[in-house]
Amino acid sequence: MKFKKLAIESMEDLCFGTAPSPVTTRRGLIIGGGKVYPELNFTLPPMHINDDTFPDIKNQYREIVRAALQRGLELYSEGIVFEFETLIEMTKNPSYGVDIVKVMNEECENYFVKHGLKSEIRLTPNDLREFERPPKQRTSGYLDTMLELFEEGAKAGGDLLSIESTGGKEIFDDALMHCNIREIAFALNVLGVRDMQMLWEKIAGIADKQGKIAGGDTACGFGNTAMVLAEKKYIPKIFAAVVRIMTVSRTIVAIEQGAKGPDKDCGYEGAFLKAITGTPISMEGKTAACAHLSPLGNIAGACADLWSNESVQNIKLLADMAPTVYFEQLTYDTRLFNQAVSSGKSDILKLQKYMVESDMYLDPQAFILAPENVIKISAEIVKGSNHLDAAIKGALKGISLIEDAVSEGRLKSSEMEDAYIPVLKDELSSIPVSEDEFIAEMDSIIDKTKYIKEEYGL
Amino acid sequence: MKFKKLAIESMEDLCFGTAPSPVTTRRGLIIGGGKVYPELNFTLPPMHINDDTFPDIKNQYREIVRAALQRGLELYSEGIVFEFETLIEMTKNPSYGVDIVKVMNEECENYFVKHGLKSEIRLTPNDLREFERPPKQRTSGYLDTMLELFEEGAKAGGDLLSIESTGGKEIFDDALMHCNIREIAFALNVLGVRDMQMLWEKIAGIADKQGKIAGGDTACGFGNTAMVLAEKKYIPKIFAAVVRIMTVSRTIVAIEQGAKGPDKDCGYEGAFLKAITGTPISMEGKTAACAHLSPLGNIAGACADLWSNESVQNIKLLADMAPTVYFEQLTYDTRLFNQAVSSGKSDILKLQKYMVESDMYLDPQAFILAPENVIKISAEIVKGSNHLDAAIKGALKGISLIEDAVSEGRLKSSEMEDAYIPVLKDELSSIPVSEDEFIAEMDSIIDKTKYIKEEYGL
Amino acid sequence: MEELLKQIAHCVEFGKINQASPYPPDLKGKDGADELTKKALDQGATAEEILTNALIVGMGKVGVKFRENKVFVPQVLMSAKAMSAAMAHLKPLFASGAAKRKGTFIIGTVQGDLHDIGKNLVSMMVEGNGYEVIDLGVDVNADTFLTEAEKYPHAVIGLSALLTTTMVNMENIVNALKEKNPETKVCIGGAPVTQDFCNKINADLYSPDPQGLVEYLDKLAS
Amino acid sequence: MEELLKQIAHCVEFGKINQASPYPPDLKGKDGADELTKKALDQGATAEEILTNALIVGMGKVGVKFRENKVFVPQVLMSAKAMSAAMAHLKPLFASGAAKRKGTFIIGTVQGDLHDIGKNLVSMMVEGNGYEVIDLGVDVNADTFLTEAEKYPHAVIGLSALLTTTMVNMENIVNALKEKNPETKVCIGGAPVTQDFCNKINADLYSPDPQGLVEYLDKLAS
Ligand code: B12
Ligand code: B12
Repeated sequence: MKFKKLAIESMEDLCFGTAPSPVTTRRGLIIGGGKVYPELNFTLPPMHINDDTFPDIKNQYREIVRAALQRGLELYSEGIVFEFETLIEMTKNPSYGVDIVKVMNEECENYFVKHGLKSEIRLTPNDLREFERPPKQRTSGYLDTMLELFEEGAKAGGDLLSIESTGGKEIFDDALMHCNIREIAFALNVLGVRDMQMLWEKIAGIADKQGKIAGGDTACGFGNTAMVLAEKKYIPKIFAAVVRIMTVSRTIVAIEQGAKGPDKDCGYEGAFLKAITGTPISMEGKTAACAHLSPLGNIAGACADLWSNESVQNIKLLADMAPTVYFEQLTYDTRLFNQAVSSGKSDILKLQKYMVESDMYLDPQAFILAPENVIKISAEIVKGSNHLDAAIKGALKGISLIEDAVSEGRLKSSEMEDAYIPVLKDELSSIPVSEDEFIAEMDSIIDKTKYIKEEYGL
Repeated sequence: MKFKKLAIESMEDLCFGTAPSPVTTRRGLIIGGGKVYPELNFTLPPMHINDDTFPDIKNQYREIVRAALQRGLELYSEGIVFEFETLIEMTKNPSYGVDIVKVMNEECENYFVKHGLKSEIRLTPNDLREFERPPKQRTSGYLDTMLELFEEGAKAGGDLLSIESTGGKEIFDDALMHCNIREIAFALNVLGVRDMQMLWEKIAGIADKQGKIAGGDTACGFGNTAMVLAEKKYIPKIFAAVVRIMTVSRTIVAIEQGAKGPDKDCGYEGAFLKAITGTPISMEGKTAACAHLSPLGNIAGACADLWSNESVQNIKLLADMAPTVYFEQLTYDTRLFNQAVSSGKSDILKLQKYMVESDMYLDPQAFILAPENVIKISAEIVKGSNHLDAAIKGALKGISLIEDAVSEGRLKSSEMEDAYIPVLKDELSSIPVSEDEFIAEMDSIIDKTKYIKEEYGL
Repeated sequence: MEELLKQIAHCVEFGKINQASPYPPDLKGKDGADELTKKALDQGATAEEILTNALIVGMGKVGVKFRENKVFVPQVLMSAKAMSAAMAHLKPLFASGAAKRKGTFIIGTVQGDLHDIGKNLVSMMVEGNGYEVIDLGVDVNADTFLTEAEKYPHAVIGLSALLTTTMVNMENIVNALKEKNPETKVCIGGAPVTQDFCNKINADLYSPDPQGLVEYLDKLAS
Repeated sequence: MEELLKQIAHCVEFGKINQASPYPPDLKGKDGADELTKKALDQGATAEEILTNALIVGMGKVGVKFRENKVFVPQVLMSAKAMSAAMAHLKPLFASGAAKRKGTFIIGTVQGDLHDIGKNLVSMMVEGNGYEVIDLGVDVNADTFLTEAEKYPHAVIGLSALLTTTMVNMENIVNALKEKNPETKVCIGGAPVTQDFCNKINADLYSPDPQGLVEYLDKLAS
């Protein structure tokens, strides 16, 4: 762990709109510089992706972006980030991905030149390596393909580079279904961390070379998978909350390797990253219900710098195409944030308080996201001697905060849920703090056909 | 005009969640009694409605309601209103409509009995009379069909009775496209008022007889049509704002005839009705973007007692079916409202201020909805000697408020827009205050093939 | 003559219907589209000439301004009225076959649907571009479309729908029309309609706005 | 014997795999599904009997608790493991034809798609209900489904997809399977899939959850 102390030490300073280290983009958006901007995400409706359909696909991306910019103009928008998260075919054939970035960028540029409307593209290639099982995290040819898309996509106008990297997922998924926190720690905080160290050095390198901004990662495939399963009542919510905390010392690696933010949406570890590193973050809450239901609708915005809808298909709603509709919703959300900003600090804290308190006592996953708890947990995380230790310290702190709140009757819970508290505590406390020791232990337990040690430099 | 003074005289008392005359429903929801509840609206995806498809349709309505109640339970919802706005076939064949109310009510009852979750159904038959052109507002057989649905639907579990009545629309639509404010006044404030007087006497009678609640009307087909056209830049926004104000003395007739509220969503005259009559109201803003874009996303909530999404098709989004997704969004919005409520009056006003100020200076339609302006305009409306006079007084006040704000540079506008200010003022001022005089004047102007005088008791 | 046609175009563009119309102020009291068209005919202009070189030109200009949000609909409607005033003089010539319109367009809102604001705008724009428009109104069933299509075998048909439960009626109507005459072109529009839906029901054109329709009609006509 | 089968069912219900398993505490040190199944066989129970009257009963109970949100997935997985331990003894008998399973179910996530959490749950539930499950994993193309379907001509096929861009691949797969053998039943599922889509591509069943699928399989099997 590179970060030894918090960039934001008091909960009063962990607010939406402002980050200690704001990021200025090519067209002049200052993310974390005082205002919250919408980050619009979208995907294709059910359809094939191939050479025949590609002209239509390109056109869909163009129209989505154009319509949002046009509506942005009508709503006096002050800035927009578009996330282009590629679908598999667009990464496998980077020229697809690059072409789409180009058309998106043309529209952004057009509205910037003609109307002064500032917008930027976050380019998020999907992590192809998981297509091979066991994945070859370092030696797979897919890695080169992904990096090619980063490089060429950056040249084409992708200004913020991000990824949802998946190192360790081959172990994580099963472990999650079994609520095996030990294997989860190994997957996230040993394998995930090592993979990100390798990967983010490369991404940050490309960003530097191309004069672009390395945005950040997210443990969506870990933390949000846990949340989605908890929403389905497949695993305990308390378990999902602990997994969330453990994603922090994984995702932070992007920043250790040079990412500057805004950290990616699709996960909620951003709040902790902001407290620890001071980088601006993208968060998603109620207005991402199109992509997944959650217990975090309001509280997720407590310290957001970008406010995202995660993803919505390009289909028609009664009013208009769904991305335009969600853009409008995000815009009104951010207007509310920014109205409080323009009224001053005490108003920011007021609005934040409503957002936080309306959710925090109804679900442990919301509870840990309350700024006071984010600060307390982050303070433990930075005490970790390594990423593994950091995760365990953070998780234990989180559990104890949850336990107190439950036992004081402040936080809603159930017997079925609470039964996991002692189990989790015991399990986590028994994980060796020494990474080497832990690696050796897991080496003897984990099925060798499932992952390739060497691909993580082990 | 029955109402001669305001039920709410100061802007500080015109707030979300609380109305001077709250409405208590069968299952114990108190609307306007302190909290804001979500009002979920939905409609079918593209499909035919006939005997073959009806079992599926019934099932869709059941599933929509069940899924929302289930999610409501998971989100600790304190109350839900479902609006069932019938599609034409369901009014033409009241048994369709009644059957749907039944299945919806079964689910509501089930969740109430098993889990104590309170929910209620607003039944809104659509106004069939417009199917005949010129419409026979009083003598049409359709009227009986509509009333049959009201009566049988109420018995089946429709507790709040509403309609979007359309008297005068046959004159209004054309007048709107021509921006002919004179004919609009005739359509809304003479014909519309007279039609509502006839219709709402009957609806309130049915509600009384069945022990149900007469909810209210909305001039959606007038005010929102104007807003949608203004959003498309087909007519000036200032014009649409004036039309909105003029809908107030039309829609208020429901309450004069015995409606108790909550006034229906799909229009924004509710804010004025609340100030004048004290009845609780349903409003829709950013979370109704699925149904129509608007310049009122946040400000619409300033004094809402129910918070609605207007309508969304039952189609699948990435997370879940669209009605479930919108229910979740509405729930988080209302959590925020209610968090402020539970922190006390000064917090209600704080949150309201953010909502109001984030929108009010960006569009004249938003501007007139700011509580201070609602009060000022309403105070003029109640001075009207009749509904027509009330509409004109209110409209002139609205224009003068807009004019001042524009000239002081507080309110965004444009030359093209502003050009309409003097024109509107002149036109409105020249309308005779005497209804008889105006009727005589219009009688000589308006094309007799378009409407039937006698059907309005003229 | 060229000057006269230009004046007519100007009257159409600014909605100067006739001598009595008060707008635009600088033409107050002067001749409008009505009088000038009569004059042009008297001076030997053909109906086609007036239609193509004056009326469509004027409507085209106001159409562009409308597309660029430089005027509101009421202004376009004034222009349409000025054009109608002029057309009143030309219609007998077209009717007698002495002159020809660009084509015929039959439009209606489909069965079960009463929304007509969009449809009316489409009518107006198509008419303003030199086509004869037959507006069947709202709540129009397949039979009525068939009957009208038989009367005007070369007409293009336009269907409008604003409800998700009525847009599905477009399919029957398209089928019925194409069965009778596979050559019939059917265009569809209205808020819930999409290109996908258009493909699915085998209609010939979907356009989100009147402009796209007019371009299509012009392509067919040329 | 009845008592023994009851005990096995109990072990499956509470995830008592074998003597060594620590859960549930009250059975600590006692025999688990593993040992008890062997014992039952030794005492002359048939494989079908054990499967139907013990294993499926135990899995059924935990399945109901899961559906009623009274247990989480890890508990169900423990039950599934206990069942597997028992099945290890029965499999040779089924393989030799000396005993018969309720049926065979082949499942995979379709080409281009790696989401398998949902698919894995489905596998587990189907297996727990007495079917042989052949799990082809993720990113499975039509050819692989065809090959496996040929190997098990009476098997029901299940397709899972979580992406809007891969669900469309289901159509090819259904077509390919049905072309080869029109009798093949194909079930589909996954978050973006709907009943409408199922109808459109001519699949035989859509179910939002494993329960619906199991009901369908049971109906086919009976
Ligand atoms: C105005 C309006 C009304 C008015 C209609 C007035 C009139 N004379 O048309 C009134 C109040 C009467 C009305 C009634 C109803 N309405 Co209505 N209405 C609207 C509203 C607010 C605006 C529609 C509009 O005029 N838009 C402006 C015009 C200019 O746009 P447009 O029609 O899309 O047309 C443009 C293009 O589409 C295109 N175009 C149109 N037609 C064609 C044709 C061709 C060939 C081409 C190429 C192009 C083309 O060009 C036009 C110009 O750019 C919409 C909301 C919305 N978001 O759209 C609801 C809406 C359409 N209505 C709705 C509903 C539910 C109804 C009712 C059933 C309500 C009820 N329960 O009573 C009734 C149904 C009446 C009926 N049988 O049709 C829903 C539809 C939901 C659904 N399931 O589909 C909507 C979406 C409102 C909502 N959000 O819930 N409505
Ligand atoms: C977990 C997850 C992942 C994990 C997958 C881990 C794994 N091993 O499965 C990871 C991180 C790897 C991942 C990757 C990606 N994902 Co993903 N992912 C999810 C997430 C969060 C949850 C899915 C899940 O497991 N649900 C829980 C299970 C239990 O539910 P289920 O799968 O629906 O299954 C149930 C039923 O559907 C049914 N069922 C399932 N299959 C079958 C089959 C039959 C026959 C029957 C009868 C029933 C049935 O029974 C199951 C049990 O009840 C969803 C979000 C969401 N809202 O669903 C996104 C989501 C599906 N992913 C998405 C995307 C975009 C991706 C990526 C492309 C992202 C990227 N750009 O990198 C990649 C694609 C990888 C690939 N090629 O497949 C999008 C899809 C958008 C789209 N266009 O369709 C979603 C919706 C997220 C979002 N909101 O944007 N993802």
